[in-house]
Amino acid sequence: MDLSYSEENEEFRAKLQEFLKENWPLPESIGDLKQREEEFRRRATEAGYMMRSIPKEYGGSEQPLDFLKGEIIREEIKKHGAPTEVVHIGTGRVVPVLLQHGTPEQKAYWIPPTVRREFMWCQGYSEPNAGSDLASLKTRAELVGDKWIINGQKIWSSGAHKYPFMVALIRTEPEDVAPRHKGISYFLLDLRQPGVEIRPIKQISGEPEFNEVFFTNAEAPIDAVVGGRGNGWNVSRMLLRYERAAFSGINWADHLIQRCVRTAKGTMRNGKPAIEDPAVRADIARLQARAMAMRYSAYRDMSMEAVGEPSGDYMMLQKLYLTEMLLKLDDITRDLLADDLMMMNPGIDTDGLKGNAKWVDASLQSLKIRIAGGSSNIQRNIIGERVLGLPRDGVGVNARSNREASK
Amino acid sequence: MDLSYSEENEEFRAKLQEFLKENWPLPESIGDLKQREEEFRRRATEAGYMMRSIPKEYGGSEQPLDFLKGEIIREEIKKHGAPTEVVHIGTGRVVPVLLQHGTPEQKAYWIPPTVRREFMWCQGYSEPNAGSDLASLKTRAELVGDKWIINGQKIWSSGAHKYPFMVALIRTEPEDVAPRHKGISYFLLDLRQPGVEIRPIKQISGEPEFNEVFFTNAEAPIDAVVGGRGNGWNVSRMLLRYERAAFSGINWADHLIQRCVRTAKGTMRNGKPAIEDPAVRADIARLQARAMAMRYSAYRDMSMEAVGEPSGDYMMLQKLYLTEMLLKLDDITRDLLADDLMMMNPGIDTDGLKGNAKWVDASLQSLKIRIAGGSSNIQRNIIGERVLGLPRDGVGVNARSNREASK
Amino acid sequence: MKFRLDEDQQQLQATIGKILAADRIQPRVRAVIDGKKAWDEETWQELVEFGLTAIIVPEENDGMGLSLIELAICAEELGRSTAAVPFLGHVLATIAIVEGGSEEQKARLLPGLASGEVLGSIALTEGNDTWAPADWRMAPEGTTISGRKRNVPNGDIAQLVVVGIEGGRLGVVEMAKPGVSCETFECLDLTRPICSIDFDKAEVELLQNGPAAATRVWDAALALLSADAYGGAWKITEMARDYVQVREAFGAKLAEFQAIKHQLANVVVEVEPTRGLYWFAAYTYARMPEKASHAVSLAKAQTTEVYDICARMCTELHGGIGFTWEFDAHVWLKRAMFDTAWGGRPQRLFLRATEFVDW
Amino acid sequence: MKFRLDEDQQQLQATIGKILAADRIQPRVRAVIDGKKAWDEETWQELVEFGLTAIIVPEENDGMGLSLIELAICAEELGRSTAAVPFLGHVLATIAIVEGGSEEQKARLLPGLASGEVLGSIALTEGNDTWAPADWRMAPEGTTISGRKRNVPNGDIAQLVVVGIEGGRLGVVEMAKPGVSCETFECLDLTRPICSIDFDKAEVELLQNGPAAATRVWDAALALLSADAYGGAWKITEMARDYVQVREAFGAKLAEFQAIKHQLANVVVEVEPTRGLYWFAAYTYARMPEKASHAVSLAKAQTTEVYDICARMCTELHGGIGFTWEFDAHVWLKRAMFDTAWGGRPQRLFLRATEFVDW
Repeated sequence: MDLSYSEENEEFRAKLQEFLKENWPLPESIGDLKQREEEFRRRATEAGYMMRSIPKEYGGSEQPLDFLKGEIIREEIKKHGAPTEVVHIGTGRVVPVLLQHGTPEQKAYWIPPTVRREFMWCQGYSEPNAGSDLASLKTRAELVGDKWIINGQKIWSSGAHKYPFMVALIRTEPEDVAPRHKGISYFLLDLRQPGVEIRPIKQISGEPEFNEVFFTNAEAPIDAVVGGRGNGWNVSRMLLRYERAAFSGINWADHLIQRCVRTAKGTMRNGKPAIEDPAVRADIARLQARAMAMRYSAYRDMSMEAVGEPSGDYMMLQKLYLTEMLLKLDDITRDLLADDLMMMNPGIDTDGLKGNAKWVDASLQSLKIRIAGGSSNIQRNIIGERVLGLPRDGVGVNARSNREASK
Repeated sequence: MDLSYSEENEEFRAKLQEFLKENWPLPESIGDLKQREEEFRRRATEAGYMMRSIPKEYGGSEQPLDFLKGEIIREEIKKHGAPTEVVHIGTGRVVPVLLQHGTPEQKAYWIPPTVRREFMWCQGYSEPNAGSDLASLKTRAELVGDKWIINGQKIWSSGAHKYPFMVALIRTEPEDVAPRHKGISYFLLDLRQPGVEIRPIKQISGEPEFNEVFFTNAEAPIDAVVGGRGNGWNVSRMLLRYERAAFSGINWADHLIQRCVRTAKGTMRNGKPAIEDPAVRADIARLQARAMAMRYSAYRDMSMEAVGEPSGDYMMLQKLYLTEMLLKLDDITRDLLADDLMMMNPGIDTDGLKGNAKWVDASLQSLKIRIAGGSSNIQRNIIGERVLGLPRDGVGVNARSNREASK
Repeated sequence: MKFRLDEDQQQLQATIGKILAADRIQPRVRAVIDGKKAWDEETWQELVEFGLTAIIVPEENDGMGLSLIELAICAEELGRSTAAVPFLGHVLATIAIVEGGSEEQKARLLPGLASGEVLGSIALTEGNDTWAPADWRMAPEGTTISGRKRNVPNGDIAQLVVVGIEGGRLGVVEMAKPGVSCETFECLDLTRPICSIDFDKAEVELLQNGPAAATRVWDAALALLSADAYGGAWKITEMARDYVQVREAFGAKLAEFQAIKHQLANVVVEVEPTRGLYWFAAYTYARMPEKASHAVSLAKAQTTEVYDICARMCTELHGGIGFTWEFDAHVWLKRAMFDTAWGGRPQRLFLRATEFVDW
Repeated sequence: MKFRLDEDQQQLQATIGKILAADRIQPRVRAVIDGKKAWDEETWQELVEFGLTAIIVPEENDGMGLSLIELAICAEELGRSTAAVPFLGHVLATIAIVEGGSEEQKARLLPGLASGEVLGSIALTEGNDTWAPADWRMAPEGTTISGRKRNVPNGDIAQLVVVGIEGGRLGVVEMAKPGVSCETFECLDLTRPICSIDFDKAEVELLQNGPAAATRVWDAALALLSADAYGGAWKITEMARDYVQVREAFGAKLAEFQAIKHQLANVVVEVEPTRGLYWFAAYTYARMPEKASHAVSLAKAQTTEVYDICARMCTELHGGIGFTWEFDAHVWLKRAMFDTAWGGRPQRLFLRATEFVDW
């Protein structure tokens, strides 16, 4: 075991610090803030600090996978106050899939503008009757001549109201193909066409984020499918291994704990800051233990993977573990908020200002986390089956196929 | 709504107080303590304060069901320090079943000695492969001439090592009778015979309480079956409505909370009694809220039942609700116990004496409560199905019979 | 002992239940949620006509002379329906005057509140969990008060507000008088919007019977919120129960999955017993006042915490649809969050309850 | 950065795992549980021969000169096997001398402990959660001490005991000397029996390096108990996993019931991440001592609390059999309860962790 940074890593850090000193802030002559930020990101990519997993020919910096360097970059950029790499579905999901499964033409066409954030992406997986059970999706694409004609409806597409491109799972083969998920293909779609109608869905926080997307004879070129017809299930389930994925949840948890401490410092209880209450302190320490467990479990997994050792099942559990932690955090912050829980933006009221503004929203969002990306019950099924080797569900289609298989 | 005692009730209480004053303590001339206690119980029964639901001809006092009077009796006897009615399986389960389903001969034979506690009872329901799933039990009785010949094995019989009689569920009809529970009969057995072997099972607390009971051509007279052949399932599931049933759990909860308060008073933390710690106080108050919810939910049910109103589903939930409360109590007391948790009897060590002796045992017993008498998962199934009207399980025999029914 | 609703009370609950039937009320709640109306005046008028505002007012002051038990039964139905009406503030202002007013004050102020002609509200906390009368710092100067009160329910439409004053006293302020201004916010629970009221040398009329009445008002609030929580919790549980029997995934109804069934069973196990608890809270307030502060504190803390957990679980059981504005689950969820916060957070009230025990 | 076991450590774990294989150890544990033996001397001898007691001892004192990381790996395997050996007290006594002894003291005392010739134990708490060096009240008079120490693991068979003394100092007492007596109790965890030791003017040798060493000993205890908890928790989870795949009810394997599957999944979600936590705790102790007290406190509190919940759930999943003495589940359950209590209850340690943050 060795958690210290190697000499090479310390040199990497020193060079990065130098780069940051030289390149941020940039002179105002370069343009407005946004332009300066973009220029910084361009330089950071060129220097190998951003877009690290993307080949140079497609606009990335093509660096070997190194989660520790990823952490160093995050730490130093944050410390320096420079613009961070923008994480979006394009670079986070579409590009890795294209790199692994795309044709050279597909890569050349889609990746560079996605890296430059000229192509921005939303996701079209769920349908009104296919939420957790994606294999039952019904949106269809039929090949007519050299075009796909698409009909159906997607739902819960975050950002479809502002992003022009969608990565979607669509049924291209007959519905009686068994198993059911075999008939699905992985599509890259341009939503800017008459056959596509987008209706925003307001969230319970009052903000729009989700959308319904209706396809009525929408079109896509024949090469809109990545990874081959009927192979969409496998393509979309590709394990994403890029430096930031494992730690984004953990870093977020650490950040929230720090914010919770600040709120507890700013909240008076019986004439004393709440952070001095032993019960509050112990509660926050409980969160810290969980964040620590997450971080070092992830380090362990990554370290073992790096040398080809079987790394265990931690990554499969992290989402549920994080979800539980956020629930406990919510309990603590709501008790600290007290009256302020009743306002969407308590920070507005100067009397109540104690950095609370985002906790009410966080409390509502914590529900979304439990639902989105596979509900907690689905996660528990997966853990029961894959980690513990327990039998598949005895109810529903899986049960039926199990029963048929055992006949 | 009226929680006050009526005038009649207050008169009842006054008469009871007078009775207690006259009859306890009894003069030593009557005999040793045990004899005096028995004499007191005999007199209390005669006066209508004990064995209230049992007809006079069988040794009871034959009083109308009145849960409020039941509470008054409990309160006053406790206040006076007199001997309480002994609750046991005989009067609690066997006698009510006999009163409803027994023949006149069965009643006359079994009830009076059971009321006098000359016949003491254990229960033989579970089998090694029929725990939660009682309908699958395999112990068989065959009628040979005018005798039942019994073969099989029962398990988890509390007290079988000291009580001579067993109330048992035994299969008397062919196993392919459908539904499966139709072939089961309700037996009253005398265990004092060569065909019965009893092996005690030690609990995890180290105490014996359970037993395995093996039947090898054991015998029972033809009239050992109560309620008719194949009707045992219904007989055993008869709703028990006697005055103490609803409140024993609630009174126990109140008692435990009081004991928890005493422990918190006797436990020093940072030089102060733990009961002065706001977090400890609030935690115990949470228990109190639950105990209060239980008490007044039961009062509501009883009051509505008394006038024939549909009383809701509370009684079906109480066991799980109580179980959850005991878990929370366990969390609190274990934190108070601190080091003393490591000794089975911390009270022995005079340094550690703070009335803790029973909490370690209680902590172990709280597990038994979750398992015994139908596991919590079975309770949840029942609540889901009967209270919420959700469909029956999609797995196992119920699923199979559902599927067959829907064909 | 009869711990049940008598025939009059059953009748009352049935009638209120009819006024507040989901098919009548939900479209009106939706109009408020979507910002088409500020509040549900139509339903309020129906409730006023039925006599909701007169229940707790003594007969000699043109009221029905009933107790908090009857009012709590109505609060349960309001919680169930999520009706966007100014019930909470109005009845608490009324109770403040019933409990705290002199005969003359009662005779003058109560008839208007009983008839619904005057809309009242209540201003207790000064922020940061200062719901207890002992925490109020707003002091009168002569016959005026100055300062800010927070979390006043429907304060923007009230004509009269009862204000908690230093030393646990209560005072009546007419909102239309000079020196009173109301600041509104983006509220979490849009069916019960709260606002802050600023007083700048505003004229105040002190109620005769101070601190004891103030505690009674707080206690009444806790009992009524308990009832609201029970009503809301059962309703959203029913919604989830119905949904899981219709919605399918993996070729089966959600309800056929044991995990779903058990999650709902766990909810019911927590929710059902809180009815006895809120009944007892209202009962002690009405009939055993010496036990009220203890009982209402435990009841409010417990029922609202359960409502919150229940609303979250039931929202989650609806999947993605539960997280949309268009679907109604969030209306209950946010009322649950309001119920936990208004009048004191659960942890505070569990602790308050221990002031009345001999530990 | 490499947060993995190197080849030597993997080898160590595998070898210890073989010595402690369930089919070898369980019958021996059973003999102790059933009172046929006081403790498992056979396994202890095998472990001593393997070198377990030498791991943490510096090479110059006839030890292996390895770190707490290696010792914690062994503790995980001991926790997994529930072996009834006097590991905890012995290695903590050893660590106390490693950390606190002068060169002369180390040279004199450590070889016997490293070879296992001398059995040591540790006496910290004086009862009622006084595990912290600052809480110790036992004061020396000249070269003797008097008073009672509690919860000394295997104190009845130890020859040497390191005692925590007022001011956070540590002293060595030979159990055979006059003025030392040991009281045994009916213990919850029969694999690690504890006793009280009474000192009556018993001769004590103070270790040179006091308070800092005392904190190190406490921290080492917390890290080792974390490892024990992780090992035990995974093992009982595996037992439950195997049981539900065999046991049938209602015509199906228990594992086919989704509620059962999810209960086990919830257990795994809690247990698996505590491995990274105990690794980090042991790592900080060995390599980043300035972070150790914080990390070991969080790790001990969290892993043992999880172990306890896990052991309860897994025992419950076994149904009635899980509640019998003959079935082994309770051995893990009681070790879990011991792990939560020894060295400080979770709530106390979560609070201790906050002494080392800037909140």
